Amino acid sequence: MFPFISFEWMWDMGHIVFMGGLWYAVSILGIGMTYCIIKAALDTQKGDDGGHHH
Amino acid sequence: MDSALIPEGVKRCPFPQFLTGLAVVGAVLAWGVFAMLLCWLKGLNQTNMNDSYGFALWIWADLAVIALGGGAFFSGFLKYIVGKDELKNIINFAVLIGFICYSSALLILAIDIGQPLRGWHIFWHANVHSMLTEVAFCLSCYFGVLTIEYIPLILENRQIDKIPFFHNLSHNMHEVMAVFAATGAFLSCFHQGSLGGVAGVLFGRPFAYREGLLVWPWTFFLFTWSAAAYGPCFTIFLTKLLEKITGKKLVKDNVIDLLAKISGWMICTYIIAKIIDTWYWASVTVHTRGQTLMDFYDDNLLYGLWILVAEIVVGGIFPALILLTKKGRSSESLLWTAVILACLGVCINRWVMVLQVMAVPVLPFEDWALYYPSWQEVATTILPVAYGVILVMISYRYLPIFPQERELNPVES
Amino acid sequence: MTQEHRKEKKYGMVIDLDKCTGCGACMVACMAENNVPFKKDETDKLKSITWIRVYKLTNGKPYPNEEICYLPRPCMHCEGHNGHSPCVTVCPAIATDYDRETGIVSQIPTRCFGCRYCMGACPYHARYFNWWDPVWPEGMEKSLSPNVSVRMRGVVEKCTFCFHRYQLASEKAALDGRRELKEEEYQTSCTQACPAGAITFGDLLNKEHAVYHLKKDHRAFRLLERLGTNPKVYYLSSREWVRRSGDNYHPDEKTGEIISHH
Amino acid sequence: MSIVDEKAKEVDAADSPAESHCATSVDDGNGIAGLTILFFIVGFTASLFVGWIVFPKLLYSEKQQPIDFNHAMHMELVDNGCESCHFFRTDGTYSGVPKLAQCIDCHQEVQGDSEHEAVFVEEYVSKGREVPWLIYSRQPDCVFFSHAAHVQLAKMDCVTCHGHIGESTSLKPYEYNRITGYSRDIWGKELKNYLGLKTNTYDRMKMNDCAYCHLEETGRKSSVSTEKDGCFVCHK
Amino acid sequence: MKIDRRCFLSLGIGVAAGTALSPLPWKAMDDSSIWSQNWPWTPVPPDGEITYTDSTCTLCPGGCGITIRKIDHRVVKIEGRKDHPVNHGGICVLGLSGPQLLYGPTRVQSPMKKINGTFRKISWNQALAEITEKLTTLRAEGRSHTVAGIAGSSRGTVSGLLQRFLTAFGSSHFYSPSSMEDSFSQTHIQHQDKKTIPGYDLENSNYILSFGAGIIDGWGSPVRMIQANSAWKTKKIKLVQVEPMLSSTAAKSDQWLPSNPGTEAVLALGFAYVILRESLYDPKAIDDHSDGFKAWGAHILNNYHPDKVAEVTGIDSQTIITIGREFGRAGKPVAICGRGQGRTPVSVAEMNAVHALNVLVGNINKTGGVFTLPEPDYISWPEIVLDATADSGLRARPISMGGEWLHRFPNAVTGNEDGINFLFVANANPCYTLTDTKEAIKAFQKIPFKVSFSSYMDETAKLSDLILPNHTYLERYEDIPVASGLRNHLVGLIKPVVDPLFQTRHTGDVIITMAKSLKGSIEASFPWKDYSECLKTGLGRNWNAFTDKGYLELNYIPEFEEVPRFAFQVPSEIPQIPLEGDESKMGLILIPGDSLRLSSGDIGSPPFVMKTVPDTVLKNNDSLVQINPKTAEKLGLKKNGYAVLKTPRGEKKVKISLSQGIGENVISFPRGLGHTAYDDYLSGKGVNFNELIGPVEDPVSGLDVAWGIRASLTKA
Repeated sequence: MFPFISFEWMWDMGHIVFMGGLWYAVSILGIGMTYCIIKAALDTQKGDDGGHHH
Repeated sequence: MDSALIPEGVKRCPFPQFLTGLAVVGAVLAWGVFAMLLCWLKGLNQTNMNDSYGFALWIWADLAVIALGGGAFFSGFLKYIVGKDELKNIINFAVLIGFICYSSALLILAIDIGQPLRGWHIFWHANVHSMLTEVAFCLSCYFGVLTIEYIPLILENRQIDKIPFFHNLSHNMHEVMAVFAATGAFLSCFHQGSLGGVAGVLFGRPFAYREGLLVWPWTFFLFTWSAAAYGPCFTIFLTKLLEKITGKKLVKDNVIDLLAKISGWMICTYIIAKIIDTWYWASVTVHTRGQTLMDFYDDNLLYGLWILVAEIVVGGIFPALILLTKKGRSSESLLWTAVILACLGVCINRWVMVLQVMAVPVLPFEDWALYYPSWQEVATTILPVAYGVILVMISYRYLPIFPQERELNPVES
Repeated sequence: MTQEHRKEKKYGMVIDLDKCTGCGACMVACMAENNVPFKKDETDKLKSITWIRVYKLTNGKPYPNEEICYLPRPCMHCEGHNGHSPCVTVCPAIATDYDRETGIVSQIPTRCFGCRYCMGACPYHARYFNWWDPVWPEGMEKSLSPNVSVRMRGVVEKCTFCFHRYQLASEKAALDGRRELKEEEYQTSCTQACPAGAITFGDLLNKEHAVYHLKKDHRAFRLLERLGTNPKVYYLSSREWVRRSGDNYHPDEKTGEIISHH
Repeated sequence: MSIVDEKAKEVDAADSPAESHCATSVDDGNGIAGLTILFFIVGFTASLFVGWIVFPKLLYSEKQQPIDFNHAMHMELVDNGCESCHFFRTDGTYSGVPKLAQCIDCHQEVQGDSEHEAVFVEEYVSKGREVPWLIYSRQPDCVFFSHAAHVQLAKMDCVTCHGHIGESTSLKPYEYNRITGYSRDIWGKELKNYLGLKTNTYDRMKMNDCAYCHLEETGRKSSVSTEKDGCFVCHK
Repeated sequence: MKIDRRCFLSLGIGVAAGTALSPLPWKAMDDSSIWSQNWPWTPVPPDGEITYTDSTCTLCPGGCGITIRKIDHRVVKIEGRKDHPVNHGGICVLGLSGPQLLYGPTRVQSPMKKINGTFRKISWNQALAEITEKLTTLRAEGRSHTVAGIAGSSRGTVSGLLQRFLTAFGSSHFYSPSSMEDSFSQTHIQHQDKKTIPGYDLENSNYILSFGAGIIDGWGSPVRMIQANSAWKTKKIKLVQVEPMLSSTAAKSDQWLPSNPGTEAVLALGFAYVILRESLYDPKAIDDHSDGFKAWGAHILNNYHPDKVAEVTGIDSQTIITIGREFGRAGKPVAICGRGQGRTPVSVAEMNAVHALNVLVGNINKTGGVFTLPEPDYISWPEIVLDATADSGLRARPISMGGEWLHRFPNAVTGNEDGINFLFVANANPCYTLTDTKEAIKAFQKIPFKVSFSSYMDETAKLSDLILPNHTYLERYEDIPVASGLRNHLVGLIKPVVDPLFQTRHTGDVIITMAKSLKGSIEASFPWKDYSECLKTGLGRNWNAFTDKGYLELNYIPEFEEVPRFAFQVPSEIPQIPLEGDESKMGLILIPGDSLRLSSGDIGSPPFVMKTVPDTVLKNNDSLVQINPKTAEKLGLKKNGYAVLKTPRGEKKVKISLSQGIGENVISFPRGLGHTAYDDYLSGKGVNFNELIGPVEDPVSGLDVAWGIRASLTKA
């Protein structure tokens, strides 16, 4: 699962493509959520209620 | 009693009535939980699975709910990527259904494995060549996406929304939702596909085995396609059902019509592909291995040729034809028929791709293996249904799932 | 430092069905060797762990023209294409693996988490699931061998070609400073027990081993060869209907005919 | 219905201060934020403390060896080093921890004036009971480890895996994991072992330690799934 | 500042983040997984030194050499002994399961006495004192002849000691089971008035004609027979199997002759007709070693024309002619008989008919033929000392010294005035193996005091009043004489592989102790300190060779010497043993189908053996009866449906298994099921065949030669 750490890891196409795609997706989700949370915290700090979206 | 939590401008049933409903479904849930605990504590001897049926009811249920939950990713894809903005009126519900389906699937998988405490081996010791690994990774990631998509809905609850942080968080998440949806669609394509791949790569099982493209057998693409095609039907079906139960119109006809039409086209194209696949499989793939189509259909009650007809004609061609015509979509009864048939069709497909694979003998001197589930298996399969009903009940009551509800059902004050 | 490698081997079996009497000794020899558990009722054969199972084949003709052939079926240790046997590729956690050095498909019960995908992948039904906790009547656990790990409930197990015997033989050889084993030093429990001498075991690549020659016998066939599983267990039968029972054929096809496919 | 509505109103009323609080929170935002951050830090450090310090303490339990064995002293008395007592059997298997029968030759009578020696002779030798030694390096049952392959063929030293136990004058307490039942020496004792780091080859005896050494030393890539040594090299 | 829910949320997030960054969740996850690999209720077999010990298997009469693998002091595996003349490394399912008997739950762990219907542990001293008291009283009352003994075999030192004890005590009641060998002894072979046992040199034969002998189903010494079968396959030697059903032997034979059940003797005479007609016999051998050939030959030629034989046997005349010719021309052919495992004798008429074929081709005492061997005789003991009581006891019920057929035992209890007052049972389980089991058990229960020497809680032990458990065969010394159709007799040595696990005692020792406590002439008849001394001195100069090799080969007859004379007997009108039962009421014929995958003898099948039983034989707790689909259809029976199987001796509920390997109106299921004792792995599973059949005595020999019984099947 993890390069360098997992015993099963190999630097072959299977791992690079599959795990690469996967880590890519996970990082988008992670970064996206982190962004949202931090921005929400900052917005709250600023007292901005972000407007009503519905 | 709980009116402070109920979205503004909509009417909900009295709280005691709600509680009674919860209790009834909760009892079913408790039955399922009891069966689940039995399976965990005593082991899988509680099931009727056996060495010929390593995959059985549960895996079917998994595949079926994920196919049915495909409405979430596909409508997300349509709304955020293709830009069908009308779908925003049904996407919340689609996300909720998806969330229920995927969490159920994960729960069933956790019961289904013989050593739940070692479940994490699939991640940590992953074999990237295994379709199941792909399923596990994409499934859990996509479940994460669904959670991310579901969170803003929760945050929109009247009380939670009052907290500025959550209000802002919800707002920000909506802003970047397209990115999440795109990631979700990407992941979905792969896990839906890999679920198809689970059967398709089994070259020791001619009934399941399919040739394909690169590492992916044709079933990979067929599964993704069919989930995208049939998933929306399930969304429509549940929306319609919920409208029946609540006695309210929740989504405007044009939204349903659009989704139904897209679904119709998808099913139509899918079923053509499926027919080609079946024909190619029967006349080439299987033929070179010394078998013919009829070797895989027996005169036993369960796996006669009828099941192929039911899957392709009744559960495929019929609903496709209905959904493709304006008349079919606008007739309440025809639409009902179409979505129900479609849901059955995809469920039969998943059943066939799991259980019939196990049932068909491969060694010429072996016999058909038949199986029926134990009550523990049935209970644990109903468990997620009960859980889903509860989650829908709560979400519908307290969250603004249907943006058009207020407009369609003005409350006299 | 890279040590000298062992010669590549493909351990395999040749089972002479003309000699096999269906006595079941291979099954029990295997169970006794490999700590296979048993239950009070073992009549549900779909829930009964027998790493090697003796099948009874019939020619399907009515009395008195019926013929019977017994066919012991261990794990085929399929090589598939390049070691990608049906089960190895599907295991999500690498609990089962193909070893190029020995040609043996390993199964590690402690890694396995019991998804049973491999069982679905195996067309030979050579894989068994521990539906129950393995329980021995009080005192009988004394008869268990320490050379084979007892499998816990909830995992898959299968024939290992008595790999622990390879390990033990290698240890003895190591003491003599040898890396390679002689044919007789590594034999499976079923091979050793078979009163009919129907089972021959050895390295299919080694000209000095009996299996190397036996597999070329005109009576030889393998099970479901047409699926591309590339099994390492060969069968010998002088009866055409038996050889034809080893695979699926269209009526116009000759027994043993394989249409190449990828 | 009306009752419910009334109740609903009550709840609304009760909730209204919170609403007003929300409205005011903007004013003293800094204070609230500070407190929030403080709580976060408290939770964060507390759980780090629990996870890194308290948990390992709870996880491991200590046992004393039945007899305090002096390796160093015995080493002086024997001619053949470790193999004098930890020897290979003729079939290539390894005898491991000596059985009573091996000790009896010298220890029929009490040797020296050590208290442990007296207990040994009294409790074990004269009663014919085997000593229930606690083995620091005991591996799980699924592991097949060939001492012959490592010592005879690969010419490895005992120290590589077992450390300098041969030079010890007394046995350290046996720490074992309450969940797994295995010795702590398998997993490593140092804090850095948690991160998979080690100074000496014998600091840890987990599967990865075996596997990486095998990869380095043998270079074999016979496993189709991992391109490393096959599973059955070390598993049974 | 106010602590509100935000703070707690924040705290929660902090805890979650901190925990995730600590080893706690990960280590707990890893450890819980290791825990699951190491569940305390899953046994971990302790490691130790591997050693091997040779011994002999006693679980059937086959006498295979075994090699026992031990880890320290534990038996972990039994394998075939590679350098053993009987089995050359091969072994069967039962032999392999030995450790399960040693360590199994069926062991009787100490002497047990039945008090008010339940067994209580008692001490050896108590048990022996009680026996001494009872026996002393019986003797004093002049009823010494009402003490009886049953042994699993009439050979060997333990059986010999029991027989000796009874004789010295003053009783002739010694019973042991009969088999195909006894049929052979009863044939009309004159051989210095000695009992003659057949030895088949099958490895060197070049044509095998088997009249129902389950060559690979457990006949003779099972592993040796399977090996012989393999050798025939390699050498392309033809095996012809005459049998009414497609047994494994029939299935593996080169030609199966599906004869009508019970017509084997007629068919044999049909072959004799061909040999006579075409002059394929060996005139010199017949001249030299037989009498009555002319009359017999004329009778055969007049009465056994193939067409006529075909009518009776169901084998067409052309086949009879072909096989008869092949047999006559083969050179080193051999004809054998003894249905199934050969544990049930065949009639003298049948044995004569089959043996006549061998005599005709002159293969007696010739390579590849039949050897006529004497009873194994290797033990030399001093004469028995008989006092007056013993003398009168023996006179009260005179009987031949060879003992009596076991099937007559129930009658001995019920059908005679004095009855039996005291019974010893050693290495036998008559309450399971006797046919018409229910009646046999009734007779058994009539005996006031029964002592069982069984190591296991078998049916007989369970019904006894006192159990004096013997060591198992892995814990004791004993000699195991093996005949079982071997070319030469062989005596296997069993020796202790592990120290006795429980408070058991060697039956030989117990008998010697009993004799000593009875004093007088009985004590004098047992001049040994203990059993090992008895065994050692009994074997005399053979002892060293015996212990060195682990077996003793008894080479009696050099080839071509001493061919005994055979008296050709003109067979009676139809040399067939009639079936019990009324054909008009019971239209089916039930025959046993012996299989190596079930132990049908004294020892119940251990769990491993039960695991090999196919689901067409046993499903859950039901026995399945093999029936031809046509017969089933006629009777309205469906596959896996329940039916009531009725014979004149009993009635059982069974399931239906359709089989194309069995002829119409014949049904079959194997012996070895339906145990009521032993453990949960065996008890209560299936139907005991013996309960459905009863003894039918051969008018000539008095042996029980029942080969089947009429039966009916009705849908349940």
